[in-house]
Amino acid sequence: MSATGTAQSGTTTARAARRSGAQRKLLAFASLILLVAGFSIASPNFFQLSNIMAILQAASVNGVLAVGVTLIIITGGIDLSIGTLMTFCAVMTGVVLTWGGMPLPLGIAAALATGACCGLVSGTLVAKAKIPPFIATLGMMLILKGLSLIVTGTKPIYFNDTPSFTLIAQGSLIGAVVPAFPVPNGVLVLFVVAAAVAWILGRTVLGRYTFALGSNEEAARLSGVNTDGWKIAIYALAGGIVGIGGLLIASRLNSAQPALGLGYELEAIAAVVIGGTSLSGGRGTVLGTLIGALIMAVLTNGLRVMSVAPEWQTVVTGIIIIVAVYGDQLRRGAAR
Amino acid sequence: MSATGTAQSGTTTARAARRSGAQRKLLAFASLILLVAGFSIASPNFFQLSNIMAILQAASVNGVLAVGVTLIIITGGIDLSIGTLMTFCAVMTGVVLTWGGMPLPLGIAAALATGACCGLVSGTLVAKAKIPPFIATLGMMLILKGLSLIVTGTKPIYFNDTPSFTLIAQGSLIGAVVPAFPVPNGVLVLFVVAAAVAWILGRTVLGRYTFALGSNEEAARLSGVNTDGWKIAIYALAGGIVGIGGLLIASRLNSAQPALGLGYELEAIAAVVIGGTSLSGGRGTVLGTLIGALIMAVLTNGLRVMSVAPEWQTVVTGIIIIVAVYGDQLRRGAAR
Amino acid sequence: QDQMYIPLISKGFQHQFWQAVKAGADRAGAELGVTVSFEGPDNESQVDKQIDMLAAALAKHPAAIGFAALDSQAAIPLLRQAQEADIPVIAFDSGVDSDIPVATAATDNLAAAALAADKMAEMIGGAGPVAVVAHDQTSRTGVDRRDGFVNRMKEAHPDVEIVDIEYGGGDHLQSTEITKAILTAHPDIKGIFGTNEGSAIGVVNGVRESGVKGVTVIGYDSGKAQKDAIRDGLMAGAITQNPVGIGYETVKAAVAAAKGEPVEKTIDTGFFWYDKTNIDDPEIAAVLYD
Amino acid sequence: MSELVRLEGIDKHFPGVHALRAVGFDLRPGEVHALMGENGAGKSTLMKVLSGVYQPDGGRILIDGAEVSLPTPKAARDLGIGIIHQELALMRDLTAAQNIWIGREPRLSFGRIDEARLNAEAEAIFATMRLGIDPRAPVAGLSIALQQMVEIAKALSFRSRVLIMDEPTAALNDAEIAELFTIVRRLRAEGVGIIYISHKMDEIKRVADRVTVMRDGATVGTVEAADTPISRIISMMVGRELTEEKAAIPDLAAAPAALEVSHLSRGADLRDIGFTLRKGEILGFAGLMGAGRTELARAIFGAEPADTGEIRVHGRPVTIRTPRDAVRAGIGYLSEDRKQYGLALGLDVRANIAMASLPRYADRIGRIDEGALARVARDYIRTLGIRTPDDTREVRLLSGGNQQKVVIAKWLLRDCDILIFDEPTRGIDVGAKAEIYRLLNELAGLGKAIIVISSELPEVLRLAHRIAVMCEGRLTGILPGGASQEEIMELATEGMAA
Ligand SMILES: Nc1ncnc2c1ncn2[C@@H]1O[C@H](COP(=O)(O)OP(=O)(O)OP(=O)(O)O)[C@@H](O)[C@H]1O
Ligand SMILES: Nc1ncnc2c1ncn2[C@@H]1O[C@H](COP(=O)(O)OP(=O)(O)OP(=O)(O)O)[C@@H](O)[C@H]1O
Ligand SMILES: [Mg+2]
Ligand SMILES: [Mg+2]
Repeated sequence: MSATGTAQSGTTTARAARRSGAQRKLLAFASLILLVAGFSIASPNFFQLSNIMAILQAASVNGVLAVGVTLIIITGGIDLSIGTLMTFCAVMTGVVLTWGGMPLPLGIAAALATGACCGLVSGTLVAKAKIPPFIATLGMMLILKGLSLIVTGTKPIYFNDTPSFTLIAQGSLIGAVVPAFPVPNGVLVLFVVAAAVAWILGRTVLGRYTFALGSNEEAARLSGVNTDGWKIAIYALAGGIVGIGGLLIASRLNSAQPALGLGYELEAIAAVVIGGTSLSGGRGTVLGTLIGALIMAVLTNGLRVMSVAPEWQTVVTGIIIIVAVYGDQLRRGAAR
Repeated sequence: MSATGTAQSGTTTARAARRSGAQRKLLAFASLILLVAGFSIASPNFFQLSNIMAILQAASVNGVLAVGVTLIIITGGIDLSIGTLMTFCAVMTGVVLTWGGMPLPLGIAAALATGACCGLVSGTLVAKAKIPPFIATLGMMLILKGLSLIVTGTKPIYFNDTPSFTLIAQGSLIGAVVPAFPVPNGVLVLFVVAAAVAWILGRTVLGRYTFALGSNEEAARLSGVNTDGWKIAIYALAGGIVGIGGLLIASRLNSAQPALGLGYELEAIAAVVIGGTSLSGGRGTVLGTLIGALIMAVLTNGLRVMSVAPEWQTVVTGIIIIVAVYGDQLRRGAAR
Repeated sequence: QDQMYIPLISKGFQHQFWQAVKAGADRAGAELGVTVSFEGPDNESQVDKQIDMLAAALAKHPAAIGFAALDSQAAIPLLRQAQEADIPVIAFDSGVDSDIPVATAATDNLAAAALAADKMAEMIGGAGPVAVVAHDQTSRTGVDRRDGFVNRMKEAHPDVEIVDIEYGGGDHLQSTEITKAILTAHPDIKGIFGTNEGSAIGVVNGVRESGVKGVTVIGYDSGKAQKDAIRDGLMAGAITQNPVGIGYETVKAAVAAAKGEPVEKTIDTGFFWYDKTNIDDPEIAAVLYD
Repeated sequence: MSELVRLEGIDKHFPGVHALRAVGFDLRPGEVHALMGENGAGKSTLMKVLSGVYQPDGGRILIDGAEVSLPTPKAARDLGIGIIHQELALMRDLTAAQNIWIGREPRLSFGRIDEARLNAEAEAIFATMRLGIDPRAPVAGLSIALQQMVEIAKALSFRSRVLIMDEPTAALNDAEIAELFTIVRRLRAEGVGIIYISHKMDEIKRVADRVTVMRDGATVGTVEAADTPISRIISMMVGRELTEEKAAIPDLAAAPAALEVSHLSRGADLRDIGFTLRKGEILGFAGLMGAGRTELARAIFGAEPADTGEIRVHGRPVTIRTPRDAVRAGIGYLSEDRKQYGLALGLDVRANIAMASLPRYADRIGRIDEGALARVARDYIRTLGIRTPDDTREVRLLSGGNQQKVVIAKWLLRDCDILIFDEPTRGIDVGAKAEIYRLLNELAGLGKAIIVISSELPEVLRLAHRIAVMCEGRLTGILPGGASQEEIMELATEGMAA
C-alpha cells in the first residue's frame, strides 16, 4: 500500500525531472536563438553564411577548452591552467614538427600527450596531494606559462614546414563534400570532441564516476571506487582535450604563440557555467557547454559587427552573461 | 563517572585543538620566514630596510583586496570583480577630486561608497537573484572594466591638483614619529583594515553569520537569520574594503589607471587560499590571508632582486604556491 | 662589485619587439662589459607591477637604470628616489614627462603611425573606409599609434574614413576574430591597420580566413610572420622601429651616464617603412627581427 | 570456531576522544546481533573499524578465525562485509540504480555501462524489498525514507556474509520497518551475520538474537535477547535504572490559543488545513510517510510559505513569508533533517546553539558577548547531556544523537512560545529520548505550545495531548490523547483506497 504510493511518486519525480531537464536545455537554446535573432535584426551583415561560419570558428577553441573543463567542473573541481596549457601543447607540437621535423601525426600526438601529462600532474596534485584544485591549477597555470616562454625562447614557432598543419582548423572536409556548406574543420573538431565527451559522460564508467565524484566523493570512496585514480584520469582526459584546443589554435595561427593563453580559462569556465553546469559539481551537460560557448561567441561577434564601442562591448557582455544565467535560474525555479 | 571522563577528555581536546590551530598559524608564518631567510642568504640586497618596505608596500594593495575577498570566500562565495572594482573606485575618486575639484575626504568617501554600492549590487545578484557568485561577479568584472574606460574616456586621471592624495599610500605617519622605521601609510592601512576585519569576523554578529552562511546557509535561514540581507551586507562590506584598495593604488600611482585591475582578483584569491581559507566556505582567518599576501609579495620581490629571468620567475612562483599549500595540507593532516 | 649592473625595466618582455630590445641591450652589455637585466610586466596596463619592478631594481643598487614608463607620472616618486641615490635614469621606448631621465632613446610613435596613414591612403587611392585593429586602448604606445594614424588621416586624407577601431590586446587569435567581424560589418572596407605585431598578424589571418580580396593590410613592428606576410603580398607593408638600436643605445647611454660622461638628451632611434620592395635592403634588414 | 567475525581489544583515539577502549565483539553466522549504547558510545566508530573506514590504534580483527587487516572499505567489502552507514552516503545527483551499483557497474565494451542491466537489477532488488522506487529517479528527489531504502538496497546488492546496519530504521515508518525485518529474517535464514544498531528498543525484541551493549567506548556485556528484559538492557546502556511514566493529560479547554491555522493550502501538498494549538498543549501529528506533515510545518514556519490561508499567533494574524517572520512571531522549528537544515556542521557547538538568538547576545554595534554565550552553551550541554568535550568543538565531530541535541538546544535558547518538533528523537538514545520527553512536558507545563511530528506512533501516543492525523496533504482528523493506534491508522489511510 505505502509501497504503491511510493512507486507512483517515484515515477512522477523521475519523469518530471527528465521533462524539466529537457525543457531547460530547450530554453537555454532559446536564449541563444534570441541573441542570434536580435543581432540579425540589428545588423543586416550578421546573419550571413560567412559570418555564421566565422562565429562557429571563433567558438571552436573556446568550445573545446570549455568541453574539457566541463569534465573537471562536474567533479566539483576547477582548472585555471587550461589557457596556458593550451599554449604549452601548441608549443610542444611546434617543437616536434618544426624543430624536430617529424611528421604531422607525431605533432598531433605531442599536443595530446602534453595535455594529458600536464592534466595528470594537476590531477595528482589534487587527488593525492590534496591541494585544492583552484591552487593546484593556478600553480600549473603559472608554471606552464613560464615553460612555454622558456621552451620557445619567447619566440613563436611557425609551422611553415608542415603546410598541411593549417588544415586541422582551417581546411574544410565538409566543404569538400558539400561546397555550399564550408564548415571549417575546427568546428568539426569541436563537435566531434563534444559528441565524444557527451558519450563518455553519459555512457561510460568514467562518466559515471565524474558525476559521482562531484556529487559525493566520500560516498563514492566508501563504495570502493578508486576515487583518486579516477580523478587523475579525468584531469588527464581534460588535459588531452585541452591539447586538441592547442592544436586548433596553433593551426589557426599557423604558429605556436608562447605568450598567449592567459584569460582563456575564465572565458571557458564562463561558457560552462552559462551552459548550466554547476560549479559545485555533480551536474552538467556537454550540450549546455556547447550552447554556452556559442552564446559567448555570438555575443562577441554580434557586438563587433554592430560596431559597438569596445568599452561598451565589455559592459554589454557582462550584463548579458548575468541576464542569461538569471534566466536559467528563473526557469529552474519555475521547473521546481 | 562518565561525566568525569568527558570533562577530562574535553579539556585535553580543547587544549589540543587550540595548540594545533596555533601551531598551524605559526607554521604558515614559518614558511614566510623561510622564504625571507632564503632570499636574504641568496642576495645581500634583499634584507634591507628599504627593500622590506618595498615588499610591504607591494603587498598592501593585494593584501587589502585579499582581506576583502576573504569575507566573501568564507560565505562560500567568490568575487572575481575585485580587480576591476578597485580600478573603478580609483576612477570615481579621480572624478570627485580632479574633475570635481572637491576636498580629499569626499574623494575618499567616493571610493568607499563606490565599492560598497558595487558590492551591494553583486550581493543582491547573488542573494536575491540567486545567480552563482562566480557568474554574478564575472559579469560585474566586465561591467566595471567597461565603466572605468567609459567614465575616464580611456585616459588616466591624475591627482596633481590634490598633492596630499599621494600621502595616503606613500606618506609615512610612523616614519614621522620613528624616523628609523619609515613604514609607508599604505602598509599601515593594510594592517588597520586587516585588524578591523579580523575583529568583525571574530567578535561580531556579522562575522558569525559570515561563517554560518559558508557553513550551512539553509540552516542559518531556518534559524530565522535574514541570510539574504546579511549576505548583501557582507558583499557591500567587502566592496568598501576593495574601495580602500582602490584608494591605495590610486595614491601609489598618483593616478587612476582605467585599464588596470584585470588579473588582480586571481592574485588576491590566491593569497586567501595560501592563507588557509577554504574556497568551499565556512572557515578562514584574516591573519592567514595577511601571511598569504606577504608570501606572494616576498616571492615576487625576492625573485626580482635575485635577477631571475621573468619566465623563470613565473615558473618558480607557480611551484612555490603549490608547495606552500601542500605544506599546509600536510600540517593539517598531521594535526588530524 | 666587479661589473657595472644596469637593469632595464620595460613595458613587457613576451613580445618580439621587447625581445629585440633585450637583444640590443644584451649586445651593448657584452661589448661594454656590464651586466644587464631586462624585465617588464605581462601587459601594458600593469602600471603598478612595473612600479614594483622599479622598486626591486633600485634595491639592487644599480649603476644606472633603463626605464620604459607605462605611466611616467606614476613612477615619479621612485625616479626621484633614484635621483637622490645618484642612479642615472635612461628613458627608452617612450619618454618620461620629467627632467629626471638624463637621456631618452625612443621612437616617435605618433610620427611613425602617421607614416602608416600616408602609405595606407596612397595604396587605397586616397579614399574609402579603413579600420584600425589596435593592441591597447590605454597604453601609451597603443594610444599614440592609433591617434597618429587617425589624426593624420583626418588632416591629410579627408576622404579616407575610419569606420571602426577595435582592440585585441595584441592577442593573435582575438585580433583575427575582430578582423573577421570588421569585414562582416563593413564589407566594402579598403584597408586595415594593425598597430603591433600580434594585431597585424591577426589582421592578416582574419583577412585570409574570410577570403576577402583587395583589403590593404598595413602592420607595425617586425617578426617572422610579418615578414613572410609581406613577402607573400598578404601585407602591403609595415612600420618598423629599431628595437635593437633602442636597447643598444639605452645601455650605452646608461654606461656613459654612470661613468659621469656626458650623454645626448634625446637619442632618436628612428622608424622605417618596409614592404616587398625594400625588405631585403641591408639597412632595413638590420632593423628587422624574428 | 563457528564465529564469522571476532573483534578483540579494539582501540581507537580521535584527537581528545578515546572513542573505543579495548572493545571485544563477536558475530556468528545466521544471527542478528544488536549493538546498543547511548549516543556517542562508539557504535558507529566500531563499525567503521570493521568496515575498513577507520584504522584501529590497537586490537585484532578476525574473520572466520583468521586475523585480517582492513586498510580500505574495498578490502572489507572483498571479505564479504557490507555496511549501511548511519549518515546517508548517497550521491544525490545520480539515480537510485546508479547509486546502488556505484563502483561495480555492469560493463560492456569500451568502458560502457550496461545501463539497462543496471536498472533491471536495481528494479529486481527493489521488488524483493516490495518497493516500487523507479531505479531511474534521481536520489535528490526522493524523501529521506526512500533514500534510506536505496541505501538498504545497495547493501543487499552486495550479498555480503556480514551485514552491518547502522540505524537503518531511523527514517522509516512502521510499514517499512516491518518490510525491512522481513528482509533481515530472510538473510538470517540464509546464514548471513547481521550487526544491527538502533535506538528503538522494541526492535531488539523483534529481530535480535543477541545484544551487546557499549558505554563510553567500552563493552558492558553481551546478553541473549530472548531472556533479557528491555529494562535490563537500558540500565546496561545508561548505567542506572530508567523510570518514567506518562504525564497526565492536562485539561486545556480554557487555555488561550497560541497558534491558529486556517485554510492553509499550497499546491497539492497541503489542502485546506486548519487547527488550533493551545498554550501548554502538545499536539502530535501522525501520518504515513509523505502525508505532508513536514510540508505543513515548513509552511507554518515560512520555509516554503503557503499559497493561501491564515495564521494567527496569540490571536493576532501574522504574515509569515520567511523563517525570520516566524521566529519573530515566536515560532521555532526543528527540522527532520538536521544535517541539511539544522546545523552548520563546520561551526562549533556554541555557535550552533546561538544561531537563532545571536542578536540577543550582541550590543548595538553588533559585538557578541562571547562570555555569556559560552555560559548558556555550557548550561545546555549539561542539562541536555550533550556529549562533547566542550562548547568549542565542531558539531561535525559529534555523534548523530548529540548533534540532534544541539539543534534542540538552539530552539530552547531562543525561547519561542510555539515550537514545532519534526521527528525530534530521530537517532536519539533511550536515555536522551526520555530526557527529551521530560523536557517537552516541562516546556508545555511552562505554557509553551508544542507540535510534535513523529513517525513513531508510540511516541505520539506517549507525548501528545491531542493527535492530529494527516493523509495526502489533508488534515483528516484530530483525536484525543488517549486514542488507539487503530483509530489513528484509519484516519492516516482515509481516502487512500479511493
Ligand atoms: N572523526 C571523528 N573525529 C573526532 N571524534 C569523533 C569522530 N568520529 C566520532 N567521534 C567521537 O567518537 C565518539 C563515538 O562516536 P560514534 O559516532 O561511534 O557514536 P555512536 O555510538 O555511533 O553514537 P550515535 O548513537 O549518536 O550514533 C563520540 O564522542 C564522537 O564525538
Ligand atoms: N526533498 C524532496 N524533494 C521532492 N519531494 C519531496 C522531498 N521531500 C518530500 N517530498 C515529497 O513531499 C511530499 C510530502 O512529504 P513530507 O516530508 O511533508 O511528508 P511527511 O508527512 O512529513 O512524512 P515524513 O516526514 O515521514 O517523510 C511527499 O510526497 C514526499 O515524497
Ligand atoms: Mg552512530
Ligand atoms: Mg516529515
